[in-house]
Amino acid sequence: MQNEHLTIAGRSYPSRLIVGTGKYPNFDVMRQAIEASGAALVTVAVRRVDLTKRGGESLLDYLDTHKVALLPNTAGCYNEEEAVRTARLAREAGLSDLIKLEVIGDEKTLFPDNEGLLKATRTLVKEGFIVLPYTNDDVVVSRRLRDAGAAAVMPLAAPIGSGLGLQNPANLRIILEEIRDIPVIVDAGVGTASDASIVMEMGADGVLMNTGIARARDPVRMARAMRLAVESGRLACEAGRVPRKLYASASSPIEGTLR
Amino acid sequence: MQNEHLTIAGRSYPSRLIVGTGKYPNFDVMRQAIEASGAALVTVAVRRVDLTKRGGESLLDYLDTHKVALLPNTAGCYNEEEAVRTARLAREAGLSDLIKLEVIGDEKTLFPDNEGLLKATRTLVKEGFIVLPYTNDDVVVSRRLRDAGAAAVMPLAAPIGSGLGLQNPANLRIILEEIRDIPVIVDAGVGTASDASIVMEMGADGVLMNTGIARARDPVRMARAMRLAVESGRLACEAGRVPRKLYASASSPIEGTLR
Amino acid sequence: MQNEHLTIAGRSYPSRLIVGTGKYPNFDVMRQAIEASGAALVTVAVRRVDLTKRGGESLLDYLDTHKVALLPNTAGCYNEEEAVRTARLAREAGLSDLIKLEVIGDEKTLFPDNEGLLKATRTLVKEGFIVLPYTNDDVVVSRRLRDAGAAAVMPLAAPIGSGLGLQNPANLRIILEEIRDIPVIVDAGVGTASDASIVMEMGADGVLMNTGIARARDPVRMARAMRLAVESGRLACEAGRVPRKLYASASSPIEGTLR
Amino acid sequence: MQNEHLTIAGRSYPSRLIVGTGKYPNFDVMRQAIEASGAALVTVAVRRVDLTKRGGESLLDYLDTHKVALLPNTAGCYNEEEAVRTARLAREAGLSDLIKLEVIGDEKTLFPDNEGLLKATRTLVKEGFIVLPYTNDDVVVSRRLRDAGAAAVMPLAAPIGSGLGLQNPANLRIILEEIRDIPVIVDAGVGTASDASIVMEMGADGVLMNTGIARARDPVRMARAMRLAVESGRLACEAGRVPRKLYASASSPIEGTLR
Amino acid sequence: MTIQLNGKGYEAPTGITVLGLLESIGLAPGRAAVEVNGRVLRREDFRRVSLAENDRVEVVHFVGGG
Amino acid sequence: MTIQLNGKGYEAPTGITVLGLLESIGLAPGRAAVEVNGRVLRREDFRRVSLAENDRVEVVHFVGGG
Amino acid sequence: MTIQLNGKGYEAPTGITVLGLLESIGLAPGRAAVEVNGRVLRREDFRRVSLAENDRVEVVHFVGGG
Amino acid sequence: MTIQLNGKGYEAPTGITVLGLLESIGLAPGRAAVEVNGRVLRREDFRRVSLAENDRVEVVHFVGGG
Repeated sequence: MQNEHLTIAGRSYPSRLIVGTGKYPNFDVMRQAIEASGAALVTVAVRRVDLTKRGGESLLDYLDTHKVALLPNTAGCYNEEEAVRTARLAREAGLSDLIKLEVIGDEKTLFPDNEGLLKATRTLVKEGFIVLPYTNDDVVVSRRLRDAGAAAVMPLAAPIGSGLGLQNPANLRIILEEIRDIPVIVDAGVGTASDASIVMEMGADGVLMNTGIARARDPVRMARAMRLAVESGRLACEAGRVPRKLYASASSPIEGTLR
Repeated sequence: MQNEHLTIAGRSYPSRLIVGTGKYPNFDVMRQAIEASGAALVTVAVRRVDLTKRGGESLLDYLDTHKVALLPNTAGCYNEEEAVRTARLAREAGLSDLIKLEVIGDEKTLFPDNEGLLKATRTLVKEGFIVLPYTNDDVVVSRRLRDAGAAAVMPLAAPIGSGLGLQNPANLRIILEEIRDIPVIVDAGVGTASDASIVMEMGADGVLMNTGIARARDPVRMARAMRLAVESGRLACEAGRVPRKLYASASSPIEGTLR
Repeated sequence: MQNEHLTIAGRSYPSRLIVGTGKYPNFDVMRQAIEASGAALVTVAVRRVDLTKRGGESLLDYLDTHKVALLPNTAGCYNEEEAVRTARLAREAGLSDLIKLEVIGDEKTLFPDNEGLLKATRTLVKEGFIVLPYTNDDVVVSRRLRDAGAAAVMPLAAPIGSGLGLQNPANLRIILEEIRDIPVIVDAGVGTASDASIVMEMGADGVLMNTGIARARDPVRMARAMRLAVESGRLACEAGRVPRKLYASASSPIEGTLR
Repeated sequence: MQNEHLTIAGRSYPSRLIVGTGKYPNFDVMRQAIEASGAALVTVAVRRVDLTKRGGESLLDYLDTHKVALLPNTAGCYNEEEAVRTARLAREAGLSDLIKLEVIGDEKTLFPDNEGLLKATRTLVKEGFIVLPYTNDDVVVSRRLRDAGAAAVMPLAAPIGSGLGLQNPANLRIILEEIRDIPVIVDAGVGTASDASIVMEMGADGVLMNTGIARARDPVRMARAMRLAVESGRLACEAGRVPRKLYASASSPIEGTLR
Repeated sequence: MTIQLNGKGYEAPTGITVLGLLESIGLAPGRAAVEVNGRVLRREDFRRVSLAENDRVEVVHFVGGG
Repeated sequence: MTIQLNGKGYEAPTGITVLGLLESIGLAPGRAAVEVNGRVLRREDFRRVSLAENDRVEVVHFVGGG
Repeated sequence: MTIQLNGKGYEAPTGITVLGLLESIGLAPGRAAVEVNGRVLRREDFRRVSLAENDRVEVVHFVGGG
Repeated sequence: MTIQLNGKGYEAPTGITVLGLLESIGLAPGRAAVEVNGRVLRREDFRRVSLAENDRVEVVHFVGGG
């Protein structure tokens, strides 16, 4: 395990934390939070230009694309066709092959439609995209995504924006044991710093989050917390934790006490 | 909440992490780990000099007491008298009034004897000690320790050296709501980085640990992880986490999707 | 909610507990355990007759099919074709349309291949089967199985035979809120009695288990425990539990105490 | 382990469930719930007679003391003296030596004052009482209560009336391993049926509850659920559960599948 | 005479026994316990013990509790 | 003639029916299901259907499973 | 002529190029992607491609998202 | 003379001071604490206090602990 860099499809990013750009109080807070997070990859959504609002500020005015690479998503797509179409538009808008692929299967949970996701992954891989699919914690699906050419798999910790933290450690552990040749990036559901360290300690290669930072009371401070949490969790994973025991083990020597 | 400093009895320490000095592979690893941890307070035990081993290396040769203050403990004491006697010797050995007070009630769990602990606290407070009592997660006892003049209360997360992490979040939450005038420092049971961030996120003022670092596969790296975890947890506490919800909340806007 | 009966495809079974017939020490223990469990539906597997072992005892000698209905499974099938073929054979062997449909996607976890499962469900529903598909805790898949005509959905609590109990309560809760017109039967992963009551309390319509009973030290006693656990969980669900609170609420009146 | 009877100080009670008599909608529901619970011991509080309400119904009119024995408590007592005085009055009121001893140390949590509890236990044991002390989950205190002559120890699962269920399984496990000569009865905090089965499965000798039944939407039904839960948990404990594993273990044979 | 009954002043006939007091307040003696001036009485003594001016008397019984 | 029975070669009299086969291997017809060349037979056809050289025959029954 | 721009009717000069359209709606061409009749255009083609009556045109850009 | 040093008999010159004792066992006085007959000494008294036959002396220092 190497600490600081996250390598996706041969490109190395100097942070294991990927952050979103949605739901901030304003663009300025977003800019500061992204800087505090240390993220080198930031997700963006693809949406129709609103013709009724001309000349307003644009997201890209607040992102220093020399420092952070854009990772467009296909959020809001409910089938293969929409997702593929959105990915193609994203490629032209950003001049990059990276795509965070979402094919949503349910409006209330925003859980993925894994069947559509697999099809879209196959199509986009053939077109040369670097596909990072958002999926749930199903090792069967993760393996198929990998076999379909995904550059990483991105299982959720909990529903998008729920802030629940990792709901099924057993399933994540199983995925981490099975998927060893491409990164496993936990995407969605992180609510606070320890939620991020927990998945990094288990061996995840990275964490992607948006709401947990953007909707915190103080997003910039939470971004710093998340940065440290991801680093901390990674270090702890590498350092090899002590085993768990039901009973105590003294830290101070037993010999030489006064009696 | 102020982030970086931990104030005990009017003295300010530039780290919220307190680390022990026991159970390291050797003194050199200990020295490096303490430095990596950023701790400003380190615990030491008081033991009889071993007359059969003259001229060996001494713990203090490896501690830079200009950078870290010593916090002697009364580990291994099973009643008030032993603990008070050990505290008095510690004061002469270290020329400082700080004492981590342990009165142990059970050999297998190293859980405290709270009755003896309270008595020893009262005695030592009268003698001018700054008493930091190690106790369990019982709010009734914590309040009495505070009322007896303890400079902080130090409830355990789990048995000493067990690495189990916080076992009873409800009890810690109750203590944190009740004890607001002196620091609450979680002492014992931390196994990995997220264990430390979890208690800091809940509002603990500090964390004390030994085994979690000293017995990690790579203690120096784990020390760094713990430093970041404590900072991260504190920041997250201050930043105000998002609420937990069962269902999802989209991070990307719903308007403007292609359909 | 009605307590005792489980209704599947218009047929009513006088127990909400479904038990397996595999992995018992011997047929006699199995027979006693099934009786102790009170189950009205028992699963069986379909396997080639072993021509080298003539005249041995047969499973059916130990099942009183006047008391329990057989629910053949397609365990061991790794694709739609195998599962459909096995289901058809099962129908002829048992002269019943009930089928517990398994399409396995992974040997180590025995997690389902949901894509194959959906296809096999559609095929078998057309052929008149009453299809009870074993699946994971993915609400998107559960809804599609229902829409494909499944007579129930059977999400797992944890991997088959793992004994871990419910790993993701949030996901089960979501499925229970969404799937209201056909039964939700939790299948697999139950390790002890409380694991069964927990899912029943959440509102599951039934529980299916095998290893938890068959491999207990005393299978007959565990079968009785499971029977009571399912009844108990169902009753508690209907009775409406008290809300959770962090602080106490006295059970004895405060007025009239001696002071 | 013997299933059905709970033996305290040489007397045998035909149920491991002890229930309270407070907080019911009315006496009639209470009477039915107690009957449904199967309890053989019911707790009652000791309070001043209200001189302004003459001739009203009395609790005892609704308790069949041929079927259930009374276990008076010292709820609401905040020190040794109050508790001892209340116990002595209870003995005269009920003509029985049984006392559920409570010495409360905190109004919000109703957590015990263990120091006062120990003193009161010693006093009452000398006076011939059969003392069942309500305490927290501290093995050091439990051992001292036993050594002081308590007839059982009654650690809490969670704050009285909180409905949180067992908060610290490690601490209960430690108590159960240490206290083997007198019963360990889990008292307080049970919210629903599985909460009761969980502690019974761990090896508790009994469970005492009040709010969980009395304040359920349907107390009588919840009482029945609790009765089955206690029996179920006890049976599961005796039956010896399967070990937990991360991965699956097939219930159906692997040989003989169609391929 | 006036006694302190359950914390409040109470007028009772001079020399009344505990049993008499219980009857006067409508309480079956088999369901109450009585403390006089801090000392708990045995039930068989209710008939025998007379109360005096200013006695502090507590009369308790069982109520619902957990 | 030789048929493939449950994946292995098996010698059977020419023209044997499925019912005859089941009897010859000691199996009650009410407890087995039979597939011949990939097609599942109805139980009432066991008596009627004759097997031919090289037929692939699967005979299955219920065993313990979960 | 009328085109369908982002799902709504939009009046544009006959024969306008995609680049012209972007300019007319005040959008920097480097920050938008354009789909015409379901086909995504390469950015270097914005100058070259002219629009015709009833063309369905989608103009998208990046917004905040997660 | 013989003193009890850390629980064991120890031969020391008659009238030795605590400081002398520490030197004889090779211990820097700044790193030890000393108890004589159950009373903890101030460090500044090491030079002044002489030991007598059978004195119970405890010499402690800091070691690694948690």
